[in-house]
Amino acid sequence: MTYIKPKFRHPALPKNDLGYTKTVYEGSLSTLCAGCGHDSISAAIVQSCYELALEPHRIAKLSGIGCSSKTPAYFLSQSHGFNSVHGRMPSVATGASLANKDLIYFGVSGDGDTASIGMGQFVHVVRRNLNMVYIVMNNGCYGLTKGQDSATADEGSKSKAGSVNLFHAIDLPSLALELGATFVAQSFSGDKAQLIPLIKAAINHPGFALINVISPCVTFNNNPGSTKAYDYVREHIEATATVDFIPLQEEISADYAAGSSKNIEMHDGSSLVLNKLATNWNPQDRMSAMNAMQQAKLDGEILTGLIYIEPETTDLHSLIQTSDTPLNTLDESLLCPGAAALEALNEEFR
Amino acid sequence: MTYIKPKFRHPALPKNDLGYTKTVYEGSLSTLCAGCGHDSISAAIVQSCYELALEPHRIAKLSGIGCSSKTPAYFLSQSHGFNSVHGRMPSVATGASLANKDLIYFGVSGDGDTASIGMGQFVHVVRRNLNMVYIVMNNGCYGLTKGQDSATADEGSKSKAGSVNLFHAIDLPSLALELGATFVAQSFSGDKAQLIPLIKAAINHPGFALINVISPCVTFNNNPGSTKAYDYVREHIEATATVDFIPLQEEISADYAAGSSKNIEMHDGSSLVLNKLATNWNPQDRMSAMNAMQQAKLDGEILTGLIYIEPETTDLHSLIQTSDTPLNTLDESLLCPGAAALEALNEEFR
Amino acid sequence: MSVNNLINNFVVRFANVNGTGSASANYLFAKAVFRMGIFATPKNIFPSNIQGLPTWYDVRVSEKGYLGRREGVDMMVSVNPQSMANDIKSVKTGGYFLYDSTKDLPEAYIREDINYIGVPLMEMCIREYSDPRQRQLFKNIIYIGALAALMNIEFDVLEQLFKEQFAGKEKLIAPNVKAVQLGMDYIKANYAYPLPIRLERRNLIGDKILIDGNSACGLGAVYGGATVAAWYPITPSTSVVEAYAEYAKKYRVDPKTGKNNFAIVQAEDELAAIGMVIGANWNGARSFTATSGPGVSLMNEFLGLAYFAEIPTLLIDVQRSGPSTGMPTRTQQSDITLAAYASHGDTKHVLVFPSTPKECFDLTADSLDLAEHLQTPIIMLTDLDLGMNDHISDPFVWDDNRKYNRGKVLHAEDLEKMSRFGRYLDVDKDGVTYRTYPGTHPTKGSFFTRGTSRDEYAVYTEDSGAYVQNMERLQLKWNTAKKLVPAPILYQEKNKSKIGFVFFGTTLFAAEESMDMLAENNIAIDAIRLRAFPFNHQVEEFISSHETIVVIEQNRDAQMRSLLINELNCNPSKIKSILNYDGMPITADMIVHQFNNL
Amino acid sequence: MSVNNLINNFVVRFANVNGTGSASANYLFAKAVFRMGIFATPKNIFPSNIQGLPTWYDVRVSEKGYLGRREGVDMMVSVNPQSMANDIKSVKTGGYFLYDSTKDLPEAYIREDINYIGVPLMEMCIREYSDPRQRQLFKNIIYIGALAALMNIEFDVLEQLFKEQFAGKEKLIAPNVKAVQLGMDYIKANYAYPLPIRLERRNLIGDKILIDGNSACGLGAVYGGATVAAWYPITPSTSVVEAYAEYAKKYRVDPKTGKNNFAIVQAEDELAAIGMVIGANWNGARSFTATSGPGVSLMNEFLGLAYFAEIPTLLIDVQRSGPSTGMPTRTQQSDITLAAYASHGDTKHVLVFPSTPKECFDLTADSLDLAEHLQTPIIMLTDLDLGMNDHISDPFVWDDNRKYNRGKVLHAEDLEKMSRFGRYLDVDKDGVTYRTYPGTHPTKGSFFTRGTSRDEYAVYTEDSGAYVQNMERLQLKWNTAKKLVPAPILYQEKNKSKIGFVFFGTTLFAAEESMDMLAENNIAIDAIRLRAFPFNHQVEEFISSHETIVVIEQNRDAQMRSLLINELNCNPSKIKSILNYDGMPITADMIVHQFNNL
Ligand SMILES: Cc1ncc(C[n+]2csc(CCOP(=O)(O)OP(=O)(O)O)c2C)c(N)n1
Ligand SMILES: Cc1ncc(C[n+]2csc(CCOP(=O)(O)OP(=O)(O)O)c2C)c(N)n1
Ligand code: SF4
Ligand code: SF4
Ligand SMILES: [Mg+2]
Ligand SMILES: [Mg+2]
Repeated sequence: MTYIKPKFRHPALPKNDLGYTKTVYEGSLSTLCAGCGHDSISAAIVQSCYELALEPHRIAKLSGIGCSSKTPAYFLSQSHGFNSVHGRMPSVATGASLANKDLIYFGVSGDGDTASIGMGQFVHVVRRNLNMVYIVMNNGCYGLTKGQDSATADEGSKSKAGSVNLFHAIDLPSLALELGATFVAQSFSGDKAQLIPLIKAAINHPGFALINVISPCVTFNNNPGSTKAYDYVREHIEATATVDFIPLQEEISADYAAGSSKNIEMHDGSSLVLNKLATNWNPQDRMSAMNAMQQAKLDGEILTGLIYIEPETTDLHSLIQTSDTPLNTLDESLLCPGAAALEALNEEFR
Repeated sequence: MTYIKPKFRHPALPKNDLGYTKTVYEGSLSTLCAGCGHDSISAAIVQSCYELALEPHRIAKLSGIGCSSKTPAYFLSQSHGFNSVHGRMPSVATGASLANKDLIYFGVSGDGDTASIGMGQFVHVVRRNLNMVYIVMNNGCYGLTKGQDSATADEGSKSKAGSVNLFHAIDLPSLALELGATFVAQSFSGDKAQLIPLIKAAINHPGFALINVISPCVTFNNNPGSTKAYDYVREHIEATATVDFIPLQEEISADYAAGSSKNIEMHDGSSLVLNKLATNWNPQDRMSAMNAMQQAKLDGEILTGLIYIEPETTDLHSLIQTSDTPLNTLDESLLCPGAAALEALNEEFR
Repeated sequence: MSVNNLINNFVVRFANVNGTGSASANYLFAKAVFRMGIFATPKNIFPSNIQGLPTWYDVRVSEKGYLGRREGVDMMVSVNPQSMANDIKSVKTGGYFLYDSTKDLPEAYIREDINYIGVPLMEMCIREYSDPRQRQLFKNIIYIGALAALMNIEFDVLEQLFKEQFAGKEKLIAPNVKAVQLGMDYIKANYAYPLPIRLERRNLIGDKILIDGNSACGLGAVYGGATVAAWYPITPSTSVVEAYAEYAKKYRVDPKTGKNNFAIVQAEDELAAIGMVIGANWNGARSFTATSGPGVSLMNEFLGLAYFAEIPTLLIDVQRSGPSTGMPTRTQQSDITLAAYASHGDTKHVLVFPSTPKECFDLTADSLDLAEHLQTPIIMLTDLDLGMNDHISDPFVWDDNRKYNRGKVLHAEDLEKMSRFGRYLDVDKDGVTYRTYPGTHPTKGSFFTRGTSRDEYAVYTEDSGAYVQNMERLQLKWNTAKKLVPAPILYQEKNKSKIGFVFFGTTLFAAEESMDMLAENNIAIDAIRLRAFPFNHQVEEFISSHETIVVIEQNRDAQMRSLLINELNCNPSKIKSILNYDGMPITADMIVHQFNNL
Repeated sequence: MSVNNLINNFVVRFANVNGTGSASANYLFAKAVFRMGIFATPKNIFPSNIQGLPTWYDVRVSEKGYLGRREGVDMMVSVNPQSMANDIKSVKTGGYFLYDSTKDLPEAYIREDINYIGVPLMEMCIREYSDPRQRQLFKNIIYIGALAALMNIEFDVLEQLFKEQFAGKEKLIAPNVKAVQLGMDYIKANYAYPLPIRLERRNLIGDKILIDGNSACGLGAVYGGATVAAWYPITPSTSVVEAYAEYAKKYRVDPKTGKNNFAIVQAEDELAAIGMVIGANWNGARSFTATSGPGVSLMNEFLGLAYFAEIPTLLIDVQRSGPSTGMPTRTQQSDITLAAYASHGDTKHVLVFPSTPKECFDLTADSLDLAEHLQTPIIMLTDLDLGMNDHISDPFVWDDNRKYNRGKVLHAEDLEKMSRFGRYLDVDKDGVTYRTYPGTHPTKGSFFTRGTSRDEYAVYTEDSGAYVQNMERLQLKWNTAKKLVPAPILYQEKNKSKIGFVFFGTTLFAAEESMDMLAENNIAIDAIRLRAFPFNHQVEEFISSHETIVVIEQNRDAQMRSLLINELNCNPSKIKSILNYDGMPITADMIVHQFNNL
């Protein structure tokens, strides 16, 4: 359990344009493991909404099932939340959006939730260009069910149980690009400096906005090959054969300049290389975006930043031309054709 | 109902290396509409297996649900077939393959079956590089449920019911490339000269082989904008409001040289442009393959041919190192550890 | 056969090949009978493919108003060589066999006990039309013409039907009329006409309408205020959403902006469809989906979520013959057990059973109210027979004063007055708690919806007590539902019999007829038609007040009987079953026959 | 409390925070009791997260051999400040409360009627260990040491357990032993010991083993010859396939080639998992999957296919508390209705209910036979309590002469002799027909498997008669199944009572104990433990030969009771229910209490 909010607030906390302090945007205490990347992302969501001075009750937050999918309880407690079923958040979000186009929709998912059981719905919500922010808290594993490999796990990486992942990793941003997504970004949970602006941009994007956030699972993403993790305590835990002891960890943060690469050391001593898109990157060219993603993969790097955006985009509501008034506010007077029309219809069936 | 085999056979029909005539590779009478592209693909499968002189009983044919998924009944009647449930053929094929690595697996699916309800399983069967031939009989619509748009329908195209498709078309070969597929091909149902060699190559590929075959639905893929279709009879049918009259149609065939483009006129008078890869195309470069697909899309063309192949590839069985003997042939002697081992195990739990 | 019995009292069967345009021609016949003021019940028996396989179309004509299927063909119109051998067998002794005499009938097809009427349909078409497609199309209209002469269909009625059908395309009227005349002329020139079995104009229909159940459901959803429809195509439910779309486009487009006061999404599969419905309802829009058995199976997990998280959901299941893909173009009532208890854990769902198009309309609209009132899934079980066949039905009515019952929803004003909002607090002690829509109030009323156990304030908990309390409240809500669901219809309450029939859905037609047949043999039967699950007190009383109960249903496993026994704790030994599950609608003869063998 | 009652007869509860390594320490306690020849029943009560929430671990010690959960804590080991206030409340009067006295207990936590034992765990750890992770880890071992002194756990037993646990990592032994000694020494120095509630070595265990049900299922699948496992992770079933993997790696790797005589695939979801299982079984490999409620819901459509297309399938459902995500780390028996009738249309599935690890082992292997014999899905319903908790069980046995029953499969030689093979021809008139594996014979034996209606030769048909014949044959197969499924276990057949208990699965432990308790009050009860659905003639006879039947189950809706009434047509009025569904295993006290209130 980590505390993403301190227990005591100073009365003179800064306020945003709405007059709200950041506290208003926070949620309940997180029950995730100490140091879990997901908590950092929650904090970034809180910060983004606070800075944008969004009315919290005009936001709806939806998720599937998993450690990541629990996070909507840990931010924006003044927003309605919906922790649905595993892998099916996109459909629930689609229905919710259809009912009321005027709210802001945050979808939170995990890599298991999105790339395995949820793959079908993910592909189709991209295709429909639903106006929502879709955040994948991507840790390459199934945290909540104790560390199995997910479909985004790197080929050749080892799970806590020691088995080597044999399969090609699914690259969600590249996939989204191929599917015609209109906003594709990637970031790292510990890089608030990058993540917060991306979340804000995603909120402002009038269509589907994917942010794939690499978010280390401190508990299960241990690489047993790494020396650092292979200590006394580790052996102890292994011998008892219960994944029951989880040493306290610190959040990993990453601060580095645009246009540069950074080697991030993980809790287990393994590392990954982040490569931040340069400030002159043109995110409006899908083909170069796709090529850059492929190239980074070949170079063993993870490209971060706003990879692609189509700023003028037609979202689902515009495509199917729903009324400007949210559907959930219409009443009998607009919805029911009435008795006279019905009698005319009866006549057609005589 | 079309007859893909003539009723009478000459006794001196040519035989293949196994001594079988082509008849041996045929199936029952097709119950598809006259002129349906799917029947042409069935015929190409028959021809390929005959020419390769495959033992028909060493082939297993699996499918989902749809007009396309019915076709396994119309070819290879000496092979076991499995018409499973809608969109889930890949998992059934995976299980079947795990049980017996020594058969050849043909999976047949439709665009609805694969790109809508089956998207999740499609992505994951590609990822596992299951050794199978996966043929999508792609007609851009749901034939069997009377012509709704599928997810591969072109943006802006009209369904029989007259509604315009609003969404980005899913491009299955490009998607497969992105997912790391090791054999990706595209063809047209009426182009036997191209299709048969592709099917043969797919059979010989030791991993997952996708062939996306554009296969016109003569009944529901009518473009009401086209003048040819807009005749007297059409009006008659529209007025009666039942999709019940289906004029007899001829199969559309397409014969054109490698490296050239061809405009194919469809039954309704609309057309599509096929572009056959040149003979010097290097199909072993994934990045150029992806770029070529993107480019063709921009040019409004459909690239046909063997787009990509990774000839030396590691299929699922090799990845998970199953025994060389098919699992379904192993008996107690190899599978059961026996009483002594069990008693030793009991001891571990005391 | 008495002469009386031959007028307005017979079954015509058309044996065709699908994809040849026959269904609309055959419908013309049924509609003409209806227009002549006589009851007509068409049943389209079609294969699960698109073109080239045998298809049949029955029209039962009944002066007495029986709307069920009846076996035994009085007039067979046979234009399909594939099925002809069997088609000939199904004609009743003394019946008629109309066929295309362009080619001679094989010897083997000759029966001594029936009458043959040859019309050289193909020959006439080839002579009269040059376009091969017209030749095929008008063949069907010519045999309707032949029937017009043989059976006294009023020519004006047919002509009028063409006029209506081709309004705006007037040039199509004449050729159709001509085809009818060709058929009539041929009969008049070659046969004695009219036949003893024939039509005579009556005035039995009144203001009734002829419509299929799926259209009625779609229209009911428009009237009932559904704004979001999400679906995935599947026979036989597809036309529910198609009808919704048609009527929504007609009545729900804002004339000023041209924008839609509705949203329809063809989902990628049934899991997504129901997910969207749940999302929309959660967010305060009335929403529904329609599917058939395979779709319901796929929706199981989400149905459990909607039950437990208490989200209004309307699912219309147009049942077909299972299990698995089964016979996708045949009817059955066999999803009852699945629907009643769908999903893992202790779940129960409210079911609604319409019997007629009018009930499809009414109960769809009512179920939208009920779902919001009870905050739970309502599964409406109709079937292929009701959904896809045209039925004579009472006309639809709507009370313009009717207000939608949106259930217990708190708005900003309400929240303003409250101290603490508890999403699952049973304030009214009926098991139904108050909800809020997202976006209602800046600081009050937000809550977290989840499929996990939670306390009265929607906070996650693994506390056993809180869990049990919640499950008990859901049970209390179930009892509340009993008072709110559509009440059953009771028959013959006065002269109480010891035997009680129980039926529901499309069994209505055959069951009513069978009761008349039994009454003719002086067997009086009481009956109840179920319209919902859970069963209300009337059902309970009916069961307990009869010595023998006979549950009539269209499935193998007597699924409704099980529900009755389970939920009402009644003694199975007194509850008998009459079952038909061959994919064809049950008939009165079947019921009487099985009853006599009970 | 009599003195006798205090020896080897108590409940210890450990209250910890998860992720602190407590479960393995607490297990050590249970295993030590077991090694001292005394019955111990551990229950791990863990939250649905990974780290930082309250978790409890109960160990019931029972000289009499009662293996059910018992409420009322005699010794609370409380090291979690989050839950301490409540933990104190759950101690029985006269019981003990062991806590970390590094900090003083707040006043409010003091009860007069219980005994407090403070051990400065944290302080000792800080003193003895420098690495903060070791400090946390050894805190747990120290309290085990304290218990060793307080309750007379034999030091040698603990030492031996460490030796076994750290075999190959010997350097870890000494620090663990030291931690135990620290705890013992502290008690010896500060408290009177041993306590009146304590252990005394016995010889009650014999050759029994201590193992969890999921491991037993995994091992049973290896012994039963399953070669293909496809699964998707979900609590509490994950360890079934993990165990299968472990044992398969141990026993099934070809020593020559290093290749695997098994295949395990982590599927993308449960639909894919069961699809793979069906594909593998269709192709002649024994295959299974394991999941929990949400997975079973998702598998509905495929289960219907397997039923109708008649494909052997083994599904192990380790039940947890539903509906929906419910309480994922709590137990229940609430997927019975769903499993019995999963999927749309008329479907019924064979269910198997193990009660002990030995039965998990046996019935998994047997079900692989049964599935192939019957060519239908077998759903094994175990639960979180059985699957994830360690249980004392009879040892596993295997007869080396046992041959797998592969069912009715025709091989090339058989086909050679036949004229025409009919996949669905009921040759033996038992409803079970012959199949062939793909690839068997060049020209004979191929057939087309489908979820649609087909004739006896597996050819597609929409013929009503063929459909009905097939459905009736499936019903005949169902009757055949009754003779083949695991028979129930009967209790106390001689002195027949008027009252019969019916129970199954993990209710066994509490039910047996409750019968003893009732017997002490001179209430004799007959009983039957169900092990399968459909019910065989013994179940039928048992029900009919008792005036009152009491079905004891762990769900809200009395799901097994419904199955009994439905399938046996017995009168509901004589069938009572005893239910517990709060997520915790049912206890004997609950049963007796509810029985007295019936
Ligand atoms: C239908 C279903 N299957 C399986 C599960 C079990 N389950 C819960 S979370 C989870 C995986 C979560 O992985 P991911 O989405 O990556 O989230 P993380 O915990 O890693 O953040 C699984 C398999 C479930 N809840 N529902
Ligand atoms: C679970 C489920 N949902 C819906 C259907 C209805 N259905 C049958 S075929 C089909 C679509 C077929 O489209 P496609 O795969 O493109 O095949 P085509 O007929 O176009 O060849 C649908 C939706 C079904 N059989 N099962
Ligand atoms: S298990 Fe991993 S993903 Fe889950 S909360 Fe812990 S660190 Fe985060
Ligand atoms: S409906 Fe279309 S896809 Fe189906 S058989 Fe006819 S032409 Fe082919
Ligand atoms: Mg994850
Ligand atoms: Mg298609």
